[in-house]
Amino acid sequence: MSVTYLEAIRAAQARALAEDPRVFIYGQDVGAFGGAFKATKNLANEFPGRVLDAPISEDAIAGLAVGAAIEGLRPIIEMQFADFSTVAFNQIVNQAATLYWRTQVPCPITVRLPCGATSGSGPFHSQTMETIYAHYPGLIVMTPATVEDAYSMLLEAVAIDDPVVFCEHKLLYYHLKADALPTEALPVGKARLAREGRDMTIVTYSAMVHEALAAADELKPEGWEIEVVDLRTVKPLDTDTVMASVARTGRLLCVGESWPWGGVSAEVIARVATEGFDLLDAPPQRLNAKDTPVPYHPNLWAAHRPTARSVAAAARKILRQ
Amino acid sequence: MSVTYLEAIRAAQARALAEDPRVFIYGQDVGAFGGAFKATKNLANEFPGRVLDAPISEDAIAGLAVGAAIEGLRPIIEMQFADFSTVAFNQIVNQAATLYWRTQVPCPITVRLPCGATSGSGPFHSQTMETIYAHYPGLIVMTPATVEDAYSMLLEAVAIDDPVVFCEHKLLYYHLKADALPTEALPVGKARLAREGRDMTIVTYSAMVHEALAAADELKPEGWEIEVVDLRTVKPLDTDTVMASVARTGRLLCVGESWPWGGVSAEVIARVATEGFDLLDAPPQRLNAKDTPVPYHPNLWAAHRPTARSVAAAARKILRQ
Amino acid sequence: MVQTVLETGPVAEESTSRATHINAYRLMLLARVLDDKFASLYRAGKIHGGVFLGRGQEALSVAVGLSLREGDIFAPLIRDQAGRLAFGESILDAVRTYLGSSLGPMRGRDGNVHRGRPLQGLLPMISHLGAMIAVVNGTLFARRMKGISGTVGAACIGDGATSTGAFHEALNQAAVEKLPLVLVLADNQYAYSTPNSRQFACQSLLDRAAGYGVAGHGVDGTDLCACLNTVGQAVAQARAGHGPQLVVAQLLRLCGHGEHDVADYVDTKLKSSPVGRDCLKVAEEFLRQQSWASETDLAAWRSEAIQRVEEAVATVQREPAPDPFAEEWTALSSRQLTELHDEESPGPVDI
Amino acid sequence: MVQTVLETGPVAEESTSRATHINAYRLMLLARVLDDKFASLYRAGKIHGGVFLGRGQEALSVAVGLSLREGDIFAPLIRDQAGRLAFGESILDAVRTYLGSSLGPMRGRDGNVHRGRPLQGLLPMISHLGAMIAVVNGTLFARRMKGISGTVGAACIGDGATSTGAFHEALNQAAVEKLPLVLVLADNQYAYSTPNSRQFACQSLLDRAAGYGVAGHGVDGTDLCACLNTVGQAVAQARAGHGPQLVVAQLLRLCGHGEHDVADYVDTKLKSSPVGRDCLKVAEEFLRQQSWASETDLAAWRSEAIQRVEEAVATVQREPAPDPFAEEWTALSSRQLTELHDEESPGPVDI
Ligand SMILES: Cc1ncc(C[n+]2csc(CCOP(=O)(O)OP(=O)(O)O)c2C)c(N)n1
Ligand SMILES: Cc1ncc(C[n+]2csc(CCOP(=O)(O)OP(=O)(O)O)c2C)c(N)n1
Ligand SMILES: [Mg+2]
Ligand SMILES: [Mg+2]
Repeated sequence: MSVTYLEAIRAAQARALAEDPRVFIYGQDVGAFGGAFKATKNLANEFPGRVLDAPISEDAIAGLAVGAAIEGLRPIIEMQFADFSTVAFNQIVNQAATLYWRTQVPCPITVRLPCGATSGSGPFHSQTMETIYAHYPGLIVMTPATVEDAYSMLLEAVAIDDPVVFCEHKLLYYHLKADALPTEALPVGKARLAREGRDMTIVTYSAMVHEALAAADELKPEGWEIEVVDLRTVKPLDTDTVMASVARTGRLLCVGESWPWGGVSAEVIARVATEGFDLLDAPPQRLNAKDTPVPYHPNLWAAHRPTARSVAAAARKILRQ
Repeated sequence: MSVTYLEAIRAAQARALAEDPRVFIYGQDVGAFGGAFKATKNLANEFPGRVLDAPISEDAIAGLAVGAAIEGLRPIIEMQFADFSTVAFNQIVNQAATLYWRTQVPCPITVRLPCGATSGSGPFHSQTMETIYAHYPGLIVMTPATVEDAYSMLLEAVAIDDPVVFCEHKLLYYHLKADALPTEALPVGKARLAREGRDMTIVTYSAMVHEALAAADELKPEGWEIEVVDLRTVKPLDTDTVMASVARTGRLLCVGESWPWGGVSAEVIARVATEGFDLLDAPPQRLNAKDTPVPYHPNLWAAHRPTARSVAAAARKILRQ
Repeated sequence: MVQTVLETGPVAEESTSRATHINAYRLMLLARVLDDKFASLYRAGKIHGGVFLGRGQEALSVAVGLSLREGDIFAPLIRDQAGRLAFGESILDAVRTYLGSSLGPMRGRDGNVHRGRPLQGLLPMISHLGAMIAVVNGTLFARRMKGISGTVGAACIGDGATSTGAFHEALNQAAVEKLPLVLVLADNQYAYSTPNSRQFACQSLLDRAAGYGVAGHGVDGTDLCACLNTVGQAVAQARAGHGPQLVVAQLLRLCGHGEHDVADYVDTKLKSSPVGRDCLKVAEEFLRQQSWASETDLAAWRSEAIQRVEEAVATVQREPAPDPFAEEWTALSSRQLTELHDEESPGPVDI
Repeated sequence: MVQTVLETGPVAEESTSRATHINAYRLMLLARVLDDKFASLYRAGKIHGGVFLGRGQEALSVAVGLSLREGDIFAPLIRDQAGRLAFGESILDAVRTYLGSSLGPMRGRDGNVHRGRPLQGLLPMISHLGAMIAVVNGTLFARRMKGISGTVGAACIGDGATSTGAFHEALNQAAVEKLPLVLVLADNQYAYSTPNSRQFACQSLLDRAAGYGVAGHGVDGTDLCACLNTVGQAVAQARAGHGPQLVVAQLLRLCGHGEHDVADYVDTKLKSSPVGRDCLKVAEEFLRQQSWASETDLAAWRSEAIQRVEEAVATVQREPAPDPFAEEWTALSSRQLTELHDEESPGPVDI
């Protein structure tokens, strides 16, 4: 049996619904239809009355989730594409994210965001939004890169008493497979050593983990052993694991799929530069998507995002220093 | 004669209206009433039909501005508080910011955001949003710190063919005064050396420039000469000026009023660490607001944001290394 | 004694009765006195930030609070001092929030009208207009999912806020889900300085009800009797399972947008028209006409209200302000996931 | 020859005439043939991303395009191939955008239905539903400010998109400003898989008009005559200065949401009901009944349409794809304000 990233997300939701009567799912087309990506396939059937279609009202979807959370439920809301969460933005960053701090009443909602660029999707069906949400106090931002993490972190997202923005990467939905669902997981907020190496650390997350791993493969015949840190959650960000890795390798490249200004890669480099300056044997570098909207055409798209190739090229520059 | 930061903003708008028939102003209560902060006082009178009250519809306000820009006009839209731009977010980041890239038709709109914390304003009337907007391709983000810049940069914002998010700081509105309106200005995108010094560089912007300058005063009797760089625009960010200053001082502190995760200070440190690593004689540091919503009570508020005192304290730590 | 507790219960069937009226009037009076006190504290520089009053809107507001019962949900807006008191919010909660006392429900973190107790059904507004309605929907949705029936959720809103996307999405959502939402719209003719003519183009905001497929109720917001009746009926309809109810009241804000605002933009013709009547005076006159209250009663109620407010203020003024050093600087309930920053951070690592 | 240029002009007064009908029918047919071609290219794996068809909605859509004239504004949505052609968009613009040709109006940067030419009044939609309406408002607002009168702006929208806050804010804004906006609402009974019953609770979306204070027009969206008449009238009203017009058409999407979608959720009863009629067949039948077209005409028109589409596709398939190395990677028109990043950055500074 093998399970895809998307199936893991579905399975996590099924399990959450089965084990916790407080859980429900609300979002456009998530009911009988099973969601635009089929992440809720059959769930409406299996859990009658607990998987509901919403109007095209992202603001109200998020607002309703907060109200339900106040009443002790554990809503999972699906945005059809992460890009559309811009119209739910206010309820997420100002209503959900501030509730606990203002009132001591927790706000355990999970906002599922199908994120990230895929070929042919264009400027409005490709965005990653982890940078935006991570900036706000009161939110946890998860960016699972593996099937196992998609499963276990989504379960954790539902269990956490704070609002979680769960960034699923659409490029991984169908292609990424694991043998089975995991039975254990790293704690929330812990990064994962996706690959060990002594020459350089690549810190990354979500789909870019796979580009980084491929880059590491590419660099191996050249004699370089690259360590890859998968952040898993970008807020909180596991500075300790990053720092420990940089302490071993002395070199750092941060790779993010989001736009360059102020992204995860800026945050990681700022942390290492401020807290681990002396660990660095060479200037840290970062690699991001280009600072334009995400292009539609595959040629442009492939050049817009970091790829194994551009990651390897950036890594070589650092390694040569 | 003296002129306040707020009067400068009003004067810039008056001049833009007078000199360019394509300019108009649209926003809640900006008409006869002159705006919540009186930034458009008398303008509706002076320029009949060109300063219009809008319904409480931030999304439609921004959308209308884009349409008018397509038709060749130069709208200035006022959000009553920056915080409320969250409900115009989609039109700003997805409609305005992508128009030129998608269609080659420029989108010369100016979005005025009364930003920043003031005592007693609380979580929803205090936010700075430069980090959020600067992350998106296609936007210019201005953060004037002086009366002169408030004036000249707003005029430039209107003149620029791209959408400009103009972050005015409410704390400076009434208190900050200059002798006269400026007759010349630095080019857009150029940072300003607000104070020269040899021992350390503080990079900052908006209201925090004044905290940094006060901190520099405080450190002077201790024998330290602190250089203060006022970024003026945070996107584009004038890396050259920052780098040149760090080259002189070897030490860097970045101060921002926004939340710590991924703010301007992370971006600045990431740039210096990646491009100017060897310039640094000590680890760079940053200082931001705390990672919670902005508190209402003055006691909490004063502790939440960086102040001259906390800037000086952070600077001392770096100077001692 | 003026009731400010939850037991007040529904009033539809007895809305013209003496006891209900007197109770409602005294709550309105208390709200007015409390508001006036905030205004004078503001003028004295004792309040940080703005002060927002409900003057002229107490009849409508009190009717909402009194029509709800324990276990119901209430999302008041900036002019709902009367409704809050009627719903059971204590004077102390109000004063503590305005003065930033660390003992208040918002502990100095949020202020003025941004207060509530979510677990008691009193939702603390965020400033973004329209944003609370969907939250009320969510509480009602949750109640239904938990098998609890009979809950009503009331959300208050102004004319200006009807122009927000949030208002529209949430009212439509409530209609689709047939939730027991009572949306109480105080059409006070202005949104800050903006008159209705620049806010909407329909004849009356009541014309919106049909477009959502919800019941609509119009009412003279200056008339306590009418408000008690109409809001009471709307609440009863919602409670009986007839879906969302939209109540549109006509009235005038008899104060500035906030106490900083002299409101000279308000049309003088409106002030002297029926919507410009002071609902408190109208209610008082009605009590007189019905001989339900003597001048002595009225005077006594007023002094009692003043006394309660003064006591509360005096108490709160002795209470501790929040202490930034004792403050837990985290926005997360999951403490272990809080990140350290800046001065708290461990600083450069030595190896 | 089928007209796909802007000179087509307004049709209200002659909407039942032979020439108008034939022109409209041939545009519908062309749109259908073009859509079918996109569908087959999609199945052949020749198109990146999704394909969205207007099947079943051509009558309404063409009526919009034909009712507008040069200088008007048009913001089509995903099912408006017919309206686009009628408004004057070339087949090449459509094909180039779907195939990502660098010669298309979007130069491969954006794709499929996300295309337009703003300076010719054809606004390129962003995906966020409802977001284009306010942009149309802005263009109309600008025209008025510039002293240009007589412009109409049409925005198309689906039933599902009426639930967005953006829809509400923009329609209200147009009403307050009394803009010549024609909002054409294709109620095709579903938003993706979501039926109307989960989208709104009013009887008909036409019930919304009164709430905004705008004129409302209902129409059978499967009937070309009715669409030409009603949309033509609405446009004429807007042009005459009577403010925003809301047209609500009843019809059914005769395809999946996109070509990836088999749409087995569509109620079979609806398919066999009057809203399920294929407007193209209805229009064809009408032409036959009126003896305005012979079988030979119909066949000839179809082959001409096919030929034009095939030619365009063949042309575009030979065109260059965008070249990432030649691409100017900046989102700013102010080139000098573009920032360099990553690999383009100068790298560590040596001093
Ligand atoms: C989304 C949003 N935009 C702007 C504001 C600023 N604002 C606060 S109250 C107000 C006027 C509200 O008018 P109305 O809804 O009629 O209520 P009233 O004050 O008349 O009771 C405005 C514009 C806000 N709070 N939220
Ligand atoms: C704000 C927003 N949310 C979600 C989507 C995803 N989406 C695209 S089309 C669609 C359904 C639209 O339905 P409707 O408006 O009825 O138009 P139709 O497809 O039926 O023509 C959805 C949900 C979107 N584009 N924008
Ligand atoms: Mg009002
Ligand atoms: Mg539809």
